Amino acid sequence: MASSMSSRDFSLSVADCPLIQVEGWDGTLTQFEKSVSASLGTKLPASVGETVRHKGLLIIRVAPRRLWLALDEGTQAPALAVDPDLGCSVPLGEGRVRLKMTGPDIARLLSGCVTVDWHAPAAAPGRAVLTSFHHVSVVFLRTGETACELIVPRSFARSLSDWIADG
Amino acid sequence: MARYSAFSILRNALSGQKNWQRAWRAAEPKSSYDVIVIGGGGHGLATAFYLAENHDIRNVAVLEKGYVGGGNVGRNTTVIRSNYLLDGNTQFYEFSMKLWEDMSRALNFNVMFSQRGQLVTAHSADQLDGFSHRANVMRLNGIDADILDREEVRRLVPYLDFSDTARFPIHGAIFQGRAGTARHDAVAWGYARAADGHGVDIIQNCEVTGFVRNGDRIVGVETTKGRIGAGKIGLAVAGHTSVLGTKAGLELPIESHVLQAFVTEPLKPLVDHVVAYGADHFYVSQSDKGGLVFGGNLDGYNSYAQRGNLGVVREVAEAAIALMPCISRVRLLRHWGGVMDMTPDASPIICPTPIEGLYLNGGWCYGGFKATPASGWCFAHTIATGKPHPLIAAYGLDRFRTGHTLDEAGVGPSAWLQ
Amino acid sequence: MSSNHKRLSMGGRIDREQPVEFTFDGRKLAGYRGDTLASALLANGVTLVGRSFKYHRPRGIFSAGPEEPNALVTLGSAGRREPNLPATTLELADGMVVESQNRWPSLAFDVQSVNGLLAPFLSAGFYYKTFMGPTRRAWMFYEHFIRKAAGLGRAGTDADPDRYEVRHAFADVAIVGGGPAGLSAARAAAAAGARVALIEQDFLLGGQLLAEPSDSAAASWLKQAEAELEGFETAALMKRTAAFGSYDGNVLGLVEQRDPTDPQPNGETRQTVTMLRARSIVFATGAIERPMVFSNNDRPGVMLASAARTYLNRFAVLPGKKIIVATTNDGAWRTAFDYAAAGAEVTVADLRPVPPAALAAEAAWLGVVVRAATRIVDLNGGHAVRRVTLNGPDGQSEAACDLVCVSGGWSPTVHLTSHLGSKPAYRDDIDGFVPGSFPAGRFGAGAMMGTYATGDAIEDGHRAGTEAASSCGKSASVPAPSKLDLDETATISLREIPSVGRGKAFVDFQMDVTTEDIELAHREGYESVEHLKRYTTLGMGTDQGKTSNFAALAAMATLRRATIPKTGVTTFRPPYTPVAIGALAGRATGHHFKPIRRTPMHDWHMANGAEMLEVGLWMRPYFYPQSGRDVNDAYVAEMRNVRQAAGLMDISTLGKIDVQGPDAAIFLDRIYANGFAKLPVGRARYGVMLRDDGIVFDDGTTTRLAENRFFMTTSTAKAADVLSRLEFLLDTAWPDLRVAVTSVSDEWAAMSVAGPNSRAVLSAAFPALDVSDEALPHMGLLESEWEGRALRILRLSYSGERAYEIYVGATAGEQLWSRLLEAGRAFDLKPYGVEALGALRVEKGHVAGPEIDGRTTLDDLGLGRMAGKRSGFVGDVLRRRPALQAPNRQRLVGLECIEDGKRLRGGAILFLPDEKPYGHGRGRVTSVSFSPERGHYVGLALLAGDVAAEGSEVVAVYPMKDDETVRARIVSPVFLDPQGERLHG
Amino acid sequence: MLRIECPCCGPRDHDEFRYGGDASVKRPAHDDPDPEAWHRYVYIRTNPAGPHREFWQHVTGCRQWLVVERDTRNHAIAAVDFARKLRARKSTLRKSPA
Ligand SMILES: Cc1cc2nc3c(=O)[nH]c(=O)nc-3n(C[C@H](O)[C@H](O)[C@H](O)COP(=O)(O)OP(=O)(O)OC[C@H]3O[C@@H](n4cnc5c(N)ncnc54)[C@H](O)[C@@H]3O)c2cc1C
Ligand SMILES: NC(=O)c1ccc[n+]([C@@H]2O[C@H](COP(=O)([O-])OP(=O)(O)OC[C@H]3O[C@@H](n4cnc5c(N)ncnc54)[C@H](O)[C@@H]3O)[C@@H](O)[C@H]2O)c1
Ligand SMILES: Cc1cc2nc3c(=O)[nH]c(=O)nc-3n(C[C@H](O)[C@H](O)[C@H](O)COP(=O)(O)O)c2cc1C
Ligand SMILES: [Zn+2]
Repeated sequence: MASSMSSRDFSLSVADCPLIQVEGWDGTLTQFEKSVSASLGTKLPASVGETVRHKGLLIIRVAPRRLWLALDEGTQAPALAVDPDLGCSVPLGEGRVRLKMTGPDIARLLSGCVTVDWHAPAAAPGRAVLTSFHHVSVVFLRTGETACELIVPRSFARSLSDWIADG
Repeated sequence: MARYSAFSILRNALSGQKNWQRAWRAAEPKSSYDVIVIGGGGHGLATAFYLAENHDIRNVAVLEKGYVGGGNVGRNTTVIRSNYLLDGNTQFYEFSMKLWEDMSRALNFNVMFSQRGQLVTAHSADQLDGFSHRANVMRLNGIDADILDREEVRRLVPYLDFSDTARFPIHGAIFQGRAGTARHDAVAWGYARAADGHGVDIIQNCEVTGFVRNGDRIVGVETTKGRIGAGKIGLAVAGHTSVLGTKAGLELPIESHVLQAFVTEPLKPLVDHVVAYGADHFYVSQSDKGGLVFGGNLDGYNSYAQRGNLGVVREVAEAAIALMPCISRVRLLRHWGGVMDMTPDASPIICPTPIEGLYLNGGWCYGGFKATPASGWCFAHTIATGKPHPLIAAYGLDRFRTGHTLDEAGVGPSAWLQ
Repeated sequence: MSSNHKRLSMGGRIDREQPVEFTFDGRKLAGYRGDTLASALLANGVTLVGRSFKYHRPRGIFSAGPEEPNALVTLGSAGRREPNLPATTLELADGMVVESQNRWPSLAFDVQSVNGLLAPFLSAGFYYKTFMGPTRRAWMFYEHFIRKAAGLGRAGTDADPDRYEVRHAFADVAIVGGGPAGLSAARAAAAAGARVALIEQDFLLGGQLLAEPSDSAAASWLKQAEAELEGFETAALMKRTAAFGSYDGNVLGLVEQRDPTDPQPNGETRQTVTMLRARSIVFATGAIERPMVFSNNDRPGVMLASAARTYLNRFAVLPGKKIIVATTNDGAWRTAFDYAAAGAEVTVADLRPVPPAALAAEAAWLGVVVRAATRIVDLNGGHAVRRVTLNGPDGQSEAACDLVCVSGGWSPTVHLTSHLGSKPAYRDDIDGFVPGSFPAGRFGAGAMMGTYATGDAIEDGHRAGTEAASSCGKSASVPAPSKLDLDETATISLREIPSVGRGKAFVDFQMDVTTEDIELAHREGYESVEHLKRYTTLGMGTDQGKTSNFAALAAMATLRRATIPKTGVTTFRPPYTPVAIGALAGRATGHHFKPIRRTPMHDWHMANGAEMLEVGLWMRPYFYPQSGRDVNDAYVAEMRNVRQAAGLMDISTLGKIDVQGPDAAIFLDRIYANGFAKLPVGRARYGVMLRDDGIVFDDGTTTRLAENRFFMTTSTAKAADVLSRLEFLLDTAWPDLRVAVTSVSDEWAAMSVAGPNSRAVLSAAFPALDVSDEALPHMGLLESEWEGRALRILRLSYSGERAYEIYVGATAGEQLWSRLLEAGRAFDLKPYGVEALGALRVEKGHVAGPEIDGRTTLDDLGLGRMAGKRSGFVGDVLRRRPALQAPNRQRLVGLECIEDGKRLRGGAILFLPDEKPYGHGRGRVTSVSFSPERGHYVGLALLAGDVAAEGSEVVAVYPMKDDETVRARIVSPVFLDPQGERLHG
Repeated sequence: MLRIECPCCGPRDHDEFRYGGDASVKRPAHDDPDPEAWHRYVYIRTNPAGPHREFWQHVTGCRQWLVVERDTRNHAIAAVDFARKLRARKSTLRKSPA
């Protein structure tokens, strides 16, 4: 899926969302995170909502023991061998879609979609906010001063992008 | 007690309304009563009335912590229907319907029981099958019921959304012509006045704060107006059942949740029936004053606060517009909440309790207004005879232990979590 | 009548450069930008604006704000028709079409005003005492007329063409009210470094300052304050925005009207509801003036003193030249002075024995006649006032007048601060109620706290703003606000005892509640304020008694010989001012009411004309028209094709859950009634989950992908509930189990290929894969890749035919779907919809939604053997409860219609052939289908175990189809291939 | 709206959460055969008018099940924590002697 709409200096584009989820078991989390960060070759976001960018890879902590590894278009999936005694991984990229939005009026537009405080530190560029959009779970990514993305379930993507487009 | 009638109104009009008496005496507690009913809501007052009327037990007091009718009876959306599916519910609610049909005259108080008919929309063939099942059971129990197709619904309520932008198109509806509404306050006042006429003491601003025991028997109550002795005690405090139940040492399968209700500005007649949306949580009727009275779903968390939150207000408004786009510009005038005694199978509990002398009437969830007369009738019988009235045989406390639950919706315990 | 003949030639806050035209009851009238409808009507000399609720008495304009009880009008027409709008809050816009309401045939001549003559009979609550006979249903007859008479405006029945928004907003400090107190609070908070939202319902900031002359010190203070605020880009000034409700978590509900005067491109949002989450809130909502109670005090031409002053100074309208100011306090004197200065002939009737000397002096200087210890007892006038009867030390006297300004004191606007349940507290010194208590993060300032004098209000606002800011950590030092002293003398008001002559004296104007009604309520024992309200409908109108409630409860207090605080107030509820339901719904209307969930193959279904069906939020193919002209034709044809050749079904809506971890098998063993620990890798198993109470919760198949990894499917409807339940058990009950559960419902496109030709279809579609029965036996799994996406083929059957469930990465779903159809063409592969799917499973005796209805157990569904001797799984203990084991419990059976030309129907009630069909019967038909196999209708039913012997007969009764009865034979629920050869053949 | 401070996501409207009811009732061990224990767990509630420990799942956020202590009379929230953490703490308590 890759379509887009553009209007009064606002643009919305819809793209696929290659994505892997890794999760560590309670109790052995530190070893798990060590091994993950070793095999990714970067540190991991410390708390939920933090993200780390690394070689076309966006690492988002979506829960205390859960990380999402989102790949930019074209980047190869990292070779991850998760030790089953420490945790597990599951690909989620087929089922997610990225809605990318930019425009000076974006904060106002978003206020009709998600309960995110555009000006709060928790939503500052580089941050992720897990929230809901018209009853649907989404991940809000603040990508710039006047830009953001929403990672949404594929089955809802059209309904939600229609909502944004009507906004 | 002077009778109310067109004539009494004429007579008083000529004497400048100066000769009306109190609807009920401002009674202060005696030292003891044969029966004390706790809770001056619809059920408590009806119970007191039928104790006197049907069982000639007149040394009775109704203790109300606030003002009579200030609880759920005075804040509910007043839908009265008898379209229940399950054996045990069906007969009880139909008996209640029959009592409603005669209530104004029985009480000599116009409760404005308006049998304007209730319909619930169906939005798929399967849903309509489910409704047909219900309607079949009703007919087979001698209760009026009809199934309407899309066109029949359109003829009855053309202002619903029959456009092709409807998210959940209307396939048909189930309709009960005898269903309707009544004036909530009048029900409380009517029973209070009629009970008072039989000598029942109605004591307001009298909160029960504890129970007086003699061995394992309860022989009285502590109240904000002092200790009052009682031969038997009937508990009919709806949303506060657990609070008093716990004080009495009962362990109950009840959670208190808040349900909101809404009313719009007064309008000329627009909605002539009770209309419920089968695809989501919204139902509406128009009060005789002209306000659209509507409701939706529980707020969804335990609450003893008689108020809800903005999230549900919005959800209900969304559902309202989905069903009736024409009320978009009609303005919400007021919204409030009531504290509901929710049971795990959404059916009530009326029965003697393990504690001698204490009888329980509660667990009415959001459906107890329609039950008011039958509940009072059967509870009075149960208190008077010590044995459950046949119509409430299914409403015992032990049903959860035995598995004889009556789950109309089939959502199971903690239904309100879904 | 010359238009605007009551308009002064100069002054006011109207823009004389911008005339505005509108119509009232068809009359063309003109005003200016900056007018409200009310000020424009007054300027045009229109005094009669509405009719009251019960007696249809003529009413005029009483206030200058949302507290207006009388001047309610209807705006617009068709889908834009909007009833019950207070003229005092309508910002005048060009082309407004305004109608008066609750009158027939016309405003000036209203037939129902005869109700006035009937008044003696229509006392409070009269309807409770009559209309009870002669027949049982008599009320239905009377109600018809009562409903017609009641109600105010008429609503339209067309859909609303306009657009609404709901927005989410955040602020450090929200300030409700843009009067002097609010303005200085906002300034203080912003200066302290807080992000501020200032919320004002009016289209101008200033509050009561707008009632001051437009060239006064107050006006320049206001100008400066506004300029200062606009200087902070961290301060949002939200005009035309009412805070309608105050909710938990410091959330305010706001509704903003768009500026009606600036021409909007179509499709612009008419109203926006904002949910504002503030860290702290300052309430600076001011105070509302009270009327006085005397005979005929409701006539057009009687007006609140502060409102009269607002019309004079803000709108440059002089509604009267000969005016009486009746007051209990100092404030109203300023109205007298300004009117005198504007050239009106003014008399002040002050209830107090000795009005303050300073005021008396100024009055003398301005030629204002002062009558101390004097009150109005009666008023003469029809559509406009003519005369009042005054009663003072020197007895009764009459005074001609064309405007009567009243002030019975002030009531602080404590609505919002009461919404969370804190009862307001009575303050003797101001004879009014102020907020009871403030939870953390909430503050009050100005008149709403009883701080009336402007100078004090400004300082109070400054204090509150500073505190509010520091309570959320913003405490930069703030310079003091510039002062403003309007030399208002303190407002000591004397409680007015209603004085009633012969005509009715109104307390609640809109609901037509009079002093007599209050006496009657008291006499009949409805003496609690809540009973008083409900019995008389006091305060239940569109204005919610903003002006009237205090006078009413004061009157009741007197009757009860109780103090005001003991008598108490009724409960304040949201909304503060009425809110359009459409605004609360925002954009979630039409197809946006709920989000639409589409499968990866959705576009194909649409392109191929499938009839679609809403299933929860999902859209699913119901049937394909190419199979038959209607659903009944189509599903049978689609069934036949599955049984004879092969069918393709989109099953992507199934819930799918990835279950992983060292303890995954143990976990599944606990949550399923049947065991999974021993399930070999590469094999699937049908599983059933129970609720804790032992009732069946959901079913589906779970496949073991690896030692530690399972792939679970759930029903479409229960997907979300099942996942939350699993997470609940892992987080709260068994945190020691190392298991991760993740929804992968969106990850996979899922389709089922069913029918004798299904294997052939697969080998054609996947030439590279070995789909032989050896490689892929029944309940087997084949994992591979297709077009670079993961591929899972499960050999499962729901239809009873040899069948395969194919799962592929969602992005390749539509592509694979087409590929299969193409490869299947040679084998008559055709798509089928949910109706056929349902029919196929009925024929095979598989239970689904209608049987798993939240009341049935494993045994009821004939699945008891699945659990066998197992224990320790969810629901195991309570499913053993006696009632759930009773022999006469309804169990699953099959039914076969044995009457030619008749059919079974879902929802039919079952009786024994010899018994009278009455009551609840022995069971019911749950699902039916025409069976091409059997050539007649078959069905599944739940039937009492003690009469469910196979071979015996029952009668299916269906009153809804004119009492249709159908004889049926009880058979095994498996109508098709009991040995399951087709699965393998 | 109730604003619930999720320990890992921060303060959110309560409609981002799924309510899970009374958290003070103790779920019997999965293999506990005692019907009375299960009856109490599934049905019996103290339903206090006052402080109430209850489960909420941050279902549109981190999906963690939380235990919230809230006053049912005024919705004032005194404490929020992960159900797992409390559970863990409890089980250690149970292990410790005495
Ligand atoms: C918003 C809402 C909508 C509803 N809609 C409908 C509907 O459409 N149809 C329907 O059938 N039902 C409806 N219901 C349910 C119905 O209102 C209730 O089930 C029913 O009123 C409960 O019985 P009651 O009238 O006796 O309760 P209440 O009127 O609540 O009576 C209980 C009384 O006990 C008093 N009390 C409590 N504790 C004490 C104490 N310690 N001492 C003394 N007195 C005490 C209370 O003050 C109260 O007055 C609705 C309820 C609500 C809240
Ligand atoms: N003369 C008297 O006796 C007397 C008595 C009371 C008040 N006053 C005057 O009142 C003023 C007090 O200043 P203040 O700022 O406290 O009150 P104010 O009346 O000047 O300002 C209150 C503002 O709040 C707004 N408001 C109220 N509820 C609102 C809501 N829910 N949403 C949005 N806006 C809302 C009103 O529109 C108004 O603009 C002084 O000017 C004083 O002279 C005089
Ligand atoms: C059927 C019904 C109709 C109502 N109509 C109105 C109305 O027209 N105007 C109004 O202000 N309130 C109306 N109310 C709401 C009451 O004013 C009040 O809010 C409700 O009974 C709850 O009481 P409380 O708000 O004092 O807690 C109505 C309530 C009910 C149950
Ligand atoms: Zn969270």
